[in-house]
Amino acid sequence: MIVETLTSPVILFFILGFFAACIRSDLTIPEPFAKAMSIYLMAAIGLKGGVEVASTGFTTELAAAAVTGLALSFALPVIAFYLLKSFGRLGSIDAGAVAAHYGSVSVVTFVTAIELLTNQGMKPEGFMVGVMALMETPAIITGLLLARAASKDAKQDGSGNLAHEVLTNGSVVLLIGAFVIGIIAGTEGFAPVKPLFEVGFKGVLCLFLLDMGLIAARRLLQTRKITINLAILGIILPLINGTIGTVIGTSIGLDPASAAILGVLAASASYIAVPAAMRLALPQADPGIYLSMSLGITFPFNIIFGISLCAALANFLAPITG
Amino acid sequence: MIVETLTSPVILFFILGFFAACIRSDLTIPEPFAKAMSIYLMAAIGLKGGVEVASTGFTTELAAAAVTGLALSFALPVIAFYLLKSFGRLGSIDAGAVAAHYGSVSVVTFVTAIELLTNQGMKPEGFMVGVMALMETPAIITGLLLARAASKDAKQDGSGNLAHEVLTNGSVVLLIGAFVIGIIAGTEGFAPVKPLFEVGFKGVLCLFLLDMGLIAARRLLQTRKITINLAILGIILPLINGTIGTVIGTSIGLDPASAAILGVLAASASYIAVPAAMRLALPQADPGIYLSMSLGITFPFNIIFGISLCAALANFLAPITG
Amino acid sequence: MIVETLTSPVILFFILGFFAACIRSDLTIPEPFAKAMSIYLMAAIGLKGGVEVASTGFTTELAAAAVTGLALSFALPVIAFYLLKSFGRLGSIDAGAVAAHYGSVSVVTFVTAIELLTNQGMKPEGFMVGVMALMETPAIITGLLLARAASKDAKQDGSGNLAHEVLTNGSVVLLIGAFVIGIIAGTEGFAPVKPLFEVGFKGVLCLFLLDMGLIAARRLLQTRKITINLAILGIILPLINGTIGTVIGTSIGLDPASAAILGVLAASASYIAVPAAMRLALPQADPGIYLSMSLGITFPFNIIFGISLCAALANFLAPITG
Amino acid sequence: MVATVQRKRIEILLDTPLVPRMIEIIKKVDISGWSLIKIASGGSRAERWDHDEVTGAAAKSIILMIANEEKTNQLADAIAPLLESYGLLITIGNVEVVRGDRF
Amino acid sequence: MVATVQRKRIEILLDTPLVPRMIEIIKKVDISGWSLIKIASGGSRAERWDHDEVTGAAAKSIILMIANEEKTNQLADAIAPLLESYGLLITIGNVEVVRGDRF
Amino acid sequence: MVATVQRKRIEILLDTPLVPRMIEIIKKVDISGWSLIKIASGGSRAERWDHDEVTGAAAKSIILMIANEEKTNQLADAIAPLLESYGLLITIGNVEVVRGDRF
Ligand SMILES: Nc1ncnc2c1ncn2[C@@H]1O[C@H](COP(=O)(O)O)[C@@H](O)[C@H]1O
Ligand SMILES: Nc1ncnc2c1ncn2[C@@H]1O[C@H](COP(=O)(O)O)[C@@H](O)[C@H]1O
Ligand SMILES: Nc1ncnc2c1ncn2[C@@H]1O[C@H](COP(=O)(O)O)[C@@H](O)[C@H]1O
Ligand code: NA
Ligand code: NA
Ligand code: NA
Repeated sequence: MIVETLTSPVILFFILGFFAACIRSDLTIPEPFAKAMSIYLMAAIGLKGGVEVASTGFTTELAAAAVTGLALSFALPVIAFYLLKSFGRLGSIDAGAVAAHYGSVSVVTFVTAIELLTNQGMKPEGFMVGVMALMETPAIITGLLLARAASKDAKQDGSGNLAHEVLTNGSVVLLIGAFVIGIIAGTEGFAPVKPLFEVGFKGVLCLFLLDMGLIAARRLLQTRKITINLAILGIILPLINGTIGTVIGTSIGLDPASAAILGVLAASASYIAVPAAMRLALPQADPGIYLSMSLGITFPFNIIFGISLCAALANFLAPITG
Repeated sequence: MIVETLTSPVILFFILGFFAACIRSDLTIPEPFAKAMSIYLMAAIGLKGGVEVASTGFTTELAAAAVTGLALSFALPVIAFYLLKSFGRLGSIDAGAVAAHYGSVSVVTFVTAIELLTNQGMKPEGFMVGVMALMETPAIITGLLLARAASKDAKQDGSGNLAHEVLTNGSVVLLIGAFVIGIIAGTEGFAPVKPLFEVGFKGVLCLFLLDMGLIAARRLLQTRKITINLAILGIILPLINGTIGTVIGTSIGLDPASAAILGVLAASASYIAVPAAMRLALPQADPGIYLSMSLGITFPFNIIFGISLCAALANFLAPITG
Repeated sequence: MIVETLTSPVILFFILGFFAACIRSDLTIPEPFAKAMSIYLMAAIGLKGGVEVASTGFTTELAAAAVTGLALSFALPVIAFYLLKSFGRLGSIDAGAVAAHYGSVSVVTFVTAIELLTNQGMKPEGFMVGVMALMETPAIITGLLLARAASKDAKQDGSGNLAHEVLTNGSVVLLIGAFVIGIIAGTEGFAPVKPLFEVGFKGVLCLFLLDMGLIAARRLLQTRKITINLAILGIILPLINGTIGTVIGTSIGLDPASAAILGVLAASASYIAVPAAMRLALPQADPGIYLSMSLGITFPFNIIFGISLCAALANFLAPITG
Repeated sequence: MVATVQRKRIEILLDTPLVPRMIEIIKKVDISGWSLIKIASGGSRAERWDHDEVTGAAAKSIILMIANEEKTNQLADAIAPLLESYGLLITIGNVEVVRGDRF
Repeated sequence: MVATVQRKRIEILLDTPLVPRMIEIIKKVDISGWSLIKIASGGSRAERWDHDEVTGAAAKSIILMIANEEKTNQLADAIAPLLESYGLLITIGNVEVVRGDRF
Repeated sequence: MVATVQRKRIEILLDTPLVPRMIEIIKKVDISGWSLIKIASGGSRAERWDHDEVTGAAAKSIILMIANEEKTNQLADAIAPLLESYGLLITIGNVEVVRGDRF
């Protein structure tokens, strides 16, 4: 599957962006255009997920996946935190901030995974969009608690504000909002607006991943804050989390595609909702570290290898449990 | 029809935006993206209107609607002006500025109305786009004359400039330009470029209304300049103007859909061309008042209730006159 | 063909933009939106060209066209340089800078030419995209050498940097990258992302040319640096270069459509890659001159007349050589 | 060391729709040039606004100019009548300018 | 000639996500207004960043304020505890302000 | 009251394509950091330009730096040879800086 991955235009555009940044090309995607694409992609997957749920109805699988997703987002930062402190040699504040990123999820990794899996005949359930939205924020709480338990410098100021800021984060609101609109509108109501969200989707994903390639490589090239050990953790953490996610997903009875997606969600690290929250809640934590690990290492690793590995694991586990 | 309105994705996205701003989410649509969508929508409706006129030809109905539209735009600010001064307790300058907004039109309200009506089998004439373009500017002249007649502070400086600035306003030029291009190109010439303007239209309208919801609610929340009486006028003025527009539209022989659209145009208040003109021509007028009334109150009211009311009235009147 | 050209929506939008700027309308296309459209257009033509080459394979014609394109880009600035110095009365530095623009190519002129020719049943080869990418940069070298040979002020500082900056120029990397992705993905791999790049193409081109019309006319109106002689050269140079390109294209055995496109490439003047390079390599050269000639005169001339003339010439030559 | 001269750095904060009018005035005073910076958002005691609006009417910009003292005074006098109605905010600071003979 | 008064021009360079917190502090000090300018990119000895990122967490802005000396001092005191952890950069300059009674 | 120190506020207005070259020079002088602000449009007596162009060649930016006097002088000397050909506009003002030991 990795070969198929590497010849998909979606991935090739990511590689093009990464390559362009490495040869220090001045290619840039204007920031408002990138934001626009990200809004489009979130609206599209939210709507599509909601429309699917409207036609399949609420199932026990949906409930199980939702609860599992929440639990994973709360729990995964704990493992990450201890590895980041011990093997990564980070202080408690930085470790807590990075851990929160790894408990949360990356929307683009999710979308790319849906694309790659669907192309190979593995179609995940529509409700996984909702699971993703649920997984975005709990990790922030765990990350903060870990940092605060271990360090007196991580002051409590503004916790009330933070809860509000996290729950009303633009991407969370847009994803859940579009998901609910999809449920209300249903297949029929969705039909008139469908063309834009169907026709453009994969092409926009290409251009968006072109930008992500540029951003990921520039992060890596411009930072001086990533040690070898942190770089290794940027690969080990998605492997651990991806395995946990896929195994638990399979064990709660999800089909292989959805189990793989749960693995991808666990493996992915946030680069939108969590960094902004950490800048507010743990201003002493160094953004150079968490952005470089999340965007510069884990994101490319997941796009090129992680997704395929979760899919392979899910397919391997399916006959065992099924 | 209001129930159908409220389950259309277009309207649901508006509500989502409004809701997101109310819970003080940080969701924002990048400004250049919003401008791009507005340019796209205006080019699309201009082109489609022109292509339709190219195939139906110039009719007496078209001429009647154009003349009526112009007359309405000139006349409606007068009613508004006196209500704003008496019931709204505004000074002459502010009243003149607000009145100009209510005589002019809102492009997005127009587009949304076309969408909602067409979905319910009421298809307005293509030439109504041209009528809308004609209605954008006359109200500015009336509003200014009213303010100047009543106040010595509303100086005459730069009237020559103003005429130029109003007639060459970007949205007026784009709308009329695309309309003319549609007429020249005709159905056949339009065919190759049609896909973009057809496929994307309703989806773009969704995302644009998401932004309008955010803007409308933020206006309302951030201003302290709207009194209860002004808020009431923000609802009464579209009711009065919408009724006048629909009744006159029916009486000049327009089909119910087009009559309803004329009503919607009369009911709607400008938030692009007129505010910019007022900032120049009546700099003493407070933008906080006219933007909050037009964007914060009248726009949402029209989107959710006004359009349906005009349609209901046009359908009620049709058998009487027809 | 010029009549057909003038009633195509693509060209009509260009004229609308030009007209809007002439009446000093405040219509503007937000810059990030224009950049986004330019990225979209380059990705689309790169991909399509690559996919075509993937299905036709590498041919001798392709090799001949590539070599010819490179040679033209190296050679054409020489003619331009002497005309600019003698007839145009420019100093060596300005003449070298302008000459580089005329040796290089304009992506939008190329795309518009493909559109107009294809509409008239003349379909150029897919590999012409690659030829265009190759022609972007050699002219920069010639232009610099000419300026430096003739003037001691044109210092050598940063030549090493310059080679890097020119070869990694964003538009060059994107065009060649998308072209290579098209070759790797092939027709089948391209299929899923095709909708966005097909459906939107001509409509986006309309909106982009609207912006180009605005920019071209504003350049002309705002500059005071263009003499009558320079304006004449802005029309004579594309005539000379276009004739050379079309004749050579025909003589190396290209089909009439591809020969016409080679002519258009020769006739067109760069306004992205070269201006940026000149600002760095010849900072003393006046950007007011080269941008006004390239964007304000040659670009509109080519869009409205040059493309048609190259096509007519190629069709006239075809039976002679064929 | 490079020679510098003292000049005035003038900032005018104003509504974007008013910029063309202000440029006309600046040209009349014959100031050598101007540069425009967009304000992304802002607020006063009463209100808060964001640039992110479809209507440009609420957008604000800063016009930045370097000029000598004489021109600065002329400009301030030329703008004075508009101050109240246009709601302008004008600040004038001292700066050292390299290559200052141009201003 | 128009009358001017002396005021302080305060610039606070900070991470965009922290802007709302800073505005709250500014409002407490009761400064009359503020304007926000986006920074497109920047760098220090260690790192370089661009605004062009999907994640807004790395974006930076300048909050620009005009205030009298008293308010300026109050603001500086109110911000002092955040200086280190927020990584703020604050500069205060003197400017002449036309219509300065508002500040 | 918080302690402040006096530093220089340097603004270099230049063509955006030249920014990377200028950053290299700034790094050589070892100034602690820089921030870039985009200019939306501008004009001189001869011409007027807008940032809204597909070609970035006409775009302009301001590089903003805070530095101590010594570094400022070094920078001015390092840039001097480019002044004419690059068409730079450099202004240097005095500001009080909180947390000024970094510069
Ligand atoms: N006195 C000035 N104050 C502020 N900006 C200026 C000034 N003079 C020139 N500029 C800016 O520098 C650009 C180029 O000016 P010039 O080099 O004179 O053609 C102008 O378009 C303005 O953006
Ligand atoms: N003291 C100030 N410092 C900086 N900007 C200000 C100040 N006061 C007002 N502004 C800006 O000017 C705009 C309008 O202010 P006002 O005219 O007081 O409503 C505000 O939204 C701010 O962007
Ligand atoms: N001396 C300086 N002058 C202007 N901006 C600076 C300076 N130092 C730092 N910055 C800005 O502040 C950001 C963060 O700097 P630092 O906190 O040193 O990592 C940089 O990326 C610059 O945008
Ligand atoms: Na995760
Ligand atoms: Na109206
Ligand atoms: Na050429």
